[in-house]
Amino acid sequence: MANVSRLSLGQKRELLRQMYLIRAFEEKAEELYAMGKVHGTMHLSIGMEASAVGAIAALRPDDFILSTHRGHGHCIAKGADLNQMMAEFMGKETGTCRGRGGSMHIADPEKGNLGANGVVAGGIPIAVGVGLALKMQRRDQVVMCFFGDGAANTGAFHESLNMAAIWSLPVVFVCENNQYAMSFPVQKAFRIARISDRAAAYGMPGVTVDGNDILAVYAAAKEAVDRARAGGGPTLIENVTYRWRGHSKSDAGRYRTREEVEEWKRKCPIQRFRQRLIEEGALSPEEADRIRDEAYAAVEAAVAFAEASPEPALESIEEGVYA
Amino acid sequence: MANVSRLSLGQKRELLRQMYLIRAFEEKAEELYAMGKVHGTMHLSIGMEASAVGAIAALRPDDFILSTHRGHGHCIAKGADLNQMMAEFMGKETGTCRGRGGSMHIADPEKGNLGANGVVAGGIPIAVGVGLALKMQRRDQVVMCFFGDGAANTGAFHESLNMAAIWSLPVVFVCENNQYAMSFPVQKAFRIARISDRAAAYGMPGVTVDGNDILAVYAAAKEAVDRARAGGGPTLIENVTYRWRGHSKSDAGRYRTREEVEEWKRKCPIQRFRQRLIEEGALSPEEADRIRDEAYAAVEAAVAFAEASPEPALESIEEGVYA
Amino acid sequence: MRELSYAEAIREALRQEMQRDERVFIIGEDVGVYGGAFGVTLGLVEEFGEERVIDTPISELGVVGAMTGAALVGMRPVGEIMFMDFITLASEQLVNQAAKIHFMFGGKEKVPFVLRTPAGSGTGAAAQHSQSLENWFVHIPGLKVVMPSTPYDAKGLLIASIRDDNPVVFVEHKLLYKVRGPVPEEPYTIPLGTADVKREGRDLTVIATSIMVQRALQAATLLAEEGIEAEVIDPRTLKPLDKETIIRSVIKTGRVLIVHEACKTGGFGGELAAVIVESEAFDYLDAPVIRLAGRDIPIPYNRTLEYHTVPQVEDIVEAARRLAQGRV
Amino acid sequence: MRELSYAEAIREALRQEMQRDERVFIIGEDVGVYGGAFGVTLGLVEEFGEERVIDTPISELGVVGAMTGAALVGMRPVGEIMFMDFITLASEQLVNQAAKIHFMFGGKEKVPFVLRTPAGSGTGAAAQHSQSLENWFVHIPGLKVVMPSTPYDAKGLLIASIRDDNPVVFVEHKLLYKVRGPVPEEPYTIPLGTADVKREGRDLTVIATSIMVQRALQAATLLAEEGIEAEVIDPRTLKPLDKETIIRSVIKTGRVLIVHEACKTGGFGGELAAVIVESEAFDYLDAPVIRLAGRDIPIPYNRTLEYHTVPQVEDIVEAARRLAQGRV
Ligand SMILES: Cc1ncc(C[n+]2csc(CCOP(=O)(O)OP(=O)(O)O)c2C)c(N)n1
Ligand SMILES: Cc1ncc(C[n+]2csc(CCOP(=O)(O)OP(=O)(O)O)c2C)c(N)n1
Ligand SMILES: [Mg+2]
Ligand SMILES: [Mg+2]
Repeated sequence: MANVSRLSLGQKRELLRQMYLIRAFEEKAEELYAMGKVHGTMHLSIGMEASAVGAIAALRPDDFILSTHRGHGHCIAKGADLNQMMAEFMGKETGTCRGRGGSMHIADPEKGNLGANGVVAGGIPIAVGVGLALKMQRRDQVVMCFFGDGAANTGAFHESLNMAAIWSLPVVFVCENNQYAMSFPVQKAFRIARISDRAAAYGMPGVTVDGNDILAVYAAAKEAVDRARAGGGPTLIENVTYRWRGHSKSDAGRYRTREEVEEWKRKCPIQRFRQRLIEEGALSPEEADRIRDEAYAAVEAAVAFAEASPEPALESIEEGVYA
Repeated sequence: MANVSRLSLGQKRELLRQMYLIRAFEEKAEELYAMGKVHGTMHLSIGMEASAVGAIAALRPDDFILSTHRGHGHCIAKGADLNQMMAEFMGKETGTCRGRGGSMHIADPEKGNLGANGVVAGGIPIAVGVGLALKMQRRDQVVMCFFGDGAANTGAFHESLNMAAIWSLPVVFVCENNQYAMSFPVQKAFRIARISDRAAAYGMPGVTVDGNDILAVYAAAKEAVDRARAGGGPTLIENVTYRWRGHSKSDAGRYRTREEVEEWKRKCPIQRFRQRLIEEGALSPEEADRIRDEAYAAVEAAVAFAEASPEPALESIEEGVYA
Repeated sequence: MRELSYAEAIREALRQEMQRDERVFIIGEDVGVYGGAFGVTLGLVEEFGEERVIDTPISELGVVGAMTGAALVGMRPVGEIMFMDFITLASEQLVNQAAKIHFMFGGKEKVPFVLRTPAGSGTGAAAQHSQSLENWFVHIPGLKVVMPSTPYDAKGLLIASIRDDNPVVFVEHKLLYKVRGPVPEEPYTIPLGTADVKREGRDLTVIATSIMVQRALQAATLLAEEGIEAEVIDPRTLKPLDKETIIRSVIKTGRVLIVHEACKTGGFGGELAAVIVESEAFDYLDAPVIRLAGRDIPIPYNRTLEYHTVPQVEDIVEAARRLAQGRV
Repeated sequence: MRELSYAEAIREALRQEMQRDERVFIIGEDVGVYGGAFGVTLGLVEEFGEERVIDTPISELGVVGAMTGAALVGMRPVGEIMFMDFITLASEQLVNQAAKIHFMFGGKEKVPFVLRTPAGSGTGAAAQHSQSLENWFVHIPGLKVVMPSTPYDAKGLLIASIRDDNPVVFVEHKLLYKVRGPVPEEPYTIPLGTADVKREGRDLTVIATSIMVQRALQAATLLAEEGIEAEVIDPRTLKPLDKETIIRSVIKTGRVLIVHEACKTGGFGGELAAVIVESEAFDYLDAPVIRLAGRDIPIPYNRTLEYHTVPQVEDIVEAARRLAQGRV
């Protein structure tokens, strides 16, 4: 935990700020959806904020990430402009992807976010390619690839981790084990207790972390990122966490109990970190509240920006298919 | 090795006979190819006979196998009619598949051989389905699935082993590690020393065996088959062996040394077993020679059968696309 | 007659076939207690148990392989791929294995299964959840491809598909799931390879698939008000294709409008156009054969762009009107 | 001019582009010291090293993903899928990711790569190593599809494909690899989207792709002896398609024979037929548009059956003769 202690007070506040921002963004997203202001589907990471923020905090701004369908958190933690992101969510021309991508495909290449992905595990093989290119180009950047527990049972996971391992690529694989792939619980999907144990099948280090403890997440990520940057190859990290909301907007929640959800809500990663900072004397409750309130305000401003933004012009519909 | 000692003398002779049959079949195949009597490509398992014969010896006749592009050995060991098999190899109407399949797709469903496969790892997901059905039907058969070291890096391997594990299916996965996937050596393809270590990623037992020691192969297979039949779920077996010939007929062998090949030839699984039986006093050299000669004669007879067989009628070309 | 939604009709077909034939089982991601992404299999796990309604890991290739293997030893699986876009992950097993085994094995084995999958846009799910890839599978010998447009057809075609001895790709449309229509209670089959004339007309033939049949019928009503009588033909199964019904109609009307949601280029509309112009109907054509299909772009997220990416009722009306010019 | 084989022409294009642009690299199974299943990349690893000619595990999906990722950060990969049949394993990454990223990202990123793959039958490799699936990719917006028929075209089209900023599926034919023809030594490009009139004629238009161009030219020579002058058009790139050249020819001849190796049903021939009959060429057609294509069966192993599964020179002659009846 040597790394963790090196985090400055400012950095810690920034982590808290980002978690609040994600929470605020997604609560708003849910509201907008309920109001019929966005269509399609969306996947909320409420309750999982420490995983995104802690892991990405270990990256440099010029590092890359590959994200998932549950990617709002990654996008924000990687530094997205909230206005553009909200505009994308609402399908506007001013969005990060000109309204073509939407929640499931938000990408923010300027910030090194090479995209959420509508396909489970779709980003994993791409991350390997990014890592391969970085190595070929002798750049010292790394790429961090997020995916869920469900993704760890796809062929894409297997082929990719093996390739990254044999070529010793600067890739950090972050499995966000939130206990379910849609309705399918990890207890049924795996015959092993820890997904990170699969790292051994590829000859790479693997570690399982309490994904609701942002400093633990950060520490594991930092170690993996440092190793990757130093040429030590890939790592598989498993952040154990939980999603509070349904899988998507069409989830009736028949596969789990309310008690289970409530139990995990008591492990809220934001509350936990906030409490810790306050107990450490690093932050007063009032300061924490201000950080939170600013986050919610920023999201409101983003909604205002997005709502004021134009729709894509119909004439532009066939643009951008070919480069 | 309790199992092994239970093999009767007759059974041991049968193992030797099958190995000779495979060797004879494939030497003939090579010759026919060189003479231009067959077209297409083919993949010879010369040097790997103990893996096919030893593993399949652990099965009952009503058990199933899924084989590979390098599948002549599996097919013979599972009890193929040599005439029909040779006829298939030569593309004749009397072939096991009416000349439609050829070397890479020989199947022999009557004998429980659900097919060689032109696609690397193509049979693995199918084996899971067979196992699933056997379990649903409450039958006590098992399915054994062969594949190469190269196949162990495909997504199909990963998805299949996991599914077999979580459902505890009666499947025995047999990885024939012959050191290369075409030109790609296992040292480059894997960052782990033993492919069987991957079993741990699925929570199933894994074991690595000297694949040129037929009794060791048999023992490991028997244990796995017994476990599968008893409801204990799948096993991953790795038979370490070597292919003497090129990958296929178009292999110039640029990726390995002649010395390496020669070294493995000295480890011939047939010679080794023959020697052992002779030393044990189970067989005289003359008896062994007779077994061998009968094998070569059976192959000659099969060629005669195949050559005398008709080609498929051109009018039948569109038959059999739909059931 | 009693009305059911398209999703209910499919569910009823599944239930009745599972009751009738214990070899039939369901397999796919979240098909159990979740009921599938669109709720089609809701309630079936409660009725038939986890052994016959099998939730799988996210392993599309593995699922289709498992179906193939199970079919080889006597079962009749009905699988679900949650979105047609993800069939791409399973296409090796579908195309190289399941479709070819019967032929490659010299007719000795068969692979009876149905792979259900929802296709199409209109739900705001954007580029990776909205594709219509049916023509990929029409192109593969050994596969059959079914695309129902009504609850009635959905039930009858699904039962026929389950009883068929070949691998069948059964393409549903997300926007049709809630569409209601009359559906008999007892099990019935619609033979694969029989098109349906959904509306008779003399001025032009509209050949439409899946949801475009519904839109074409609405368009036909509007066109009739202008005095244009469109005949609307639903092939129902793209493979095998009922060429006779199509050709007969074209000979009658002399004008053809083909409508599908899939991207125009390389789509099934080309096959239909070719079948017509290489047939005797060629001599009866009074006008170019027109394809109205999805634009050649990925489905955009933005609602307006998404709407205008695929044919809508007004597009069909306009295209039909132009085509019928000079005729009426 | 110097002659090269088709395989050599491809190799030369690869070598010259790798010399010119260090972002270009090769990736695939056994592309290094083995030289690929057909020896196309032989010698390149010796020249450019293992960092730029990368052997991979048997992980087709992984390979195309790796190409996509590398392209996103500035590289220009040229990948090889050993047989087109195995693109099925990689199609998720190709179709859902590489093809759509430029559009889904609002134009912010691009994915320049070339995926080379040998297609076609004739080598006795049977059902799982002989498919021609090009129309799958023609159907996917965001992809380009190139199919050279001569050494000259192969080199120029491959260089153009490598320099193109989009994912390109570059389909080679196994039986063409040894075919020789004139190829300039210096690098040159053939713009994607330009068809080539390989032979001029007045009596009918034969539109053929890949190896069928060679067969069509041989057929045309035979037909000329009977006084039938066939115009042979090679689209060279199926997407983008040079419709003008095709339509111009059809307007001239009034008769069209489409020839491809892929299975007829659902194949690219349907697209061609539709493009023609929905164009102004419709009015000039004197006869039905005829498709001569692969039978709708998996490629059989038996040599004679295999031969008769796809169009041969004599089939083209016969079809052309029948089509030209009444004309000459
Ligand atoms: C290849 C593929 N299969 C199925 C789906 C449908 N789907 C979307 S998310 C999801 C569950 C993913 O589970 P996990 O990887 O654990 O991520 P989580 O949703 O829990 O964050 C499924 C099945 C998909 N998008 N892609
Ligand atoms: C999916 C797929 N990719 C590539 C090939 C081409 N190919 C045929 S065999 C082979 C190597 C297989 O290696 P391994 O699994 O170790 O089996 P072995 O040939 O050594 O018996 C390759 C790459 C194929 N048939 N299928
Ligand atoms: Mg999950
Ligand atoms: Mg091998």
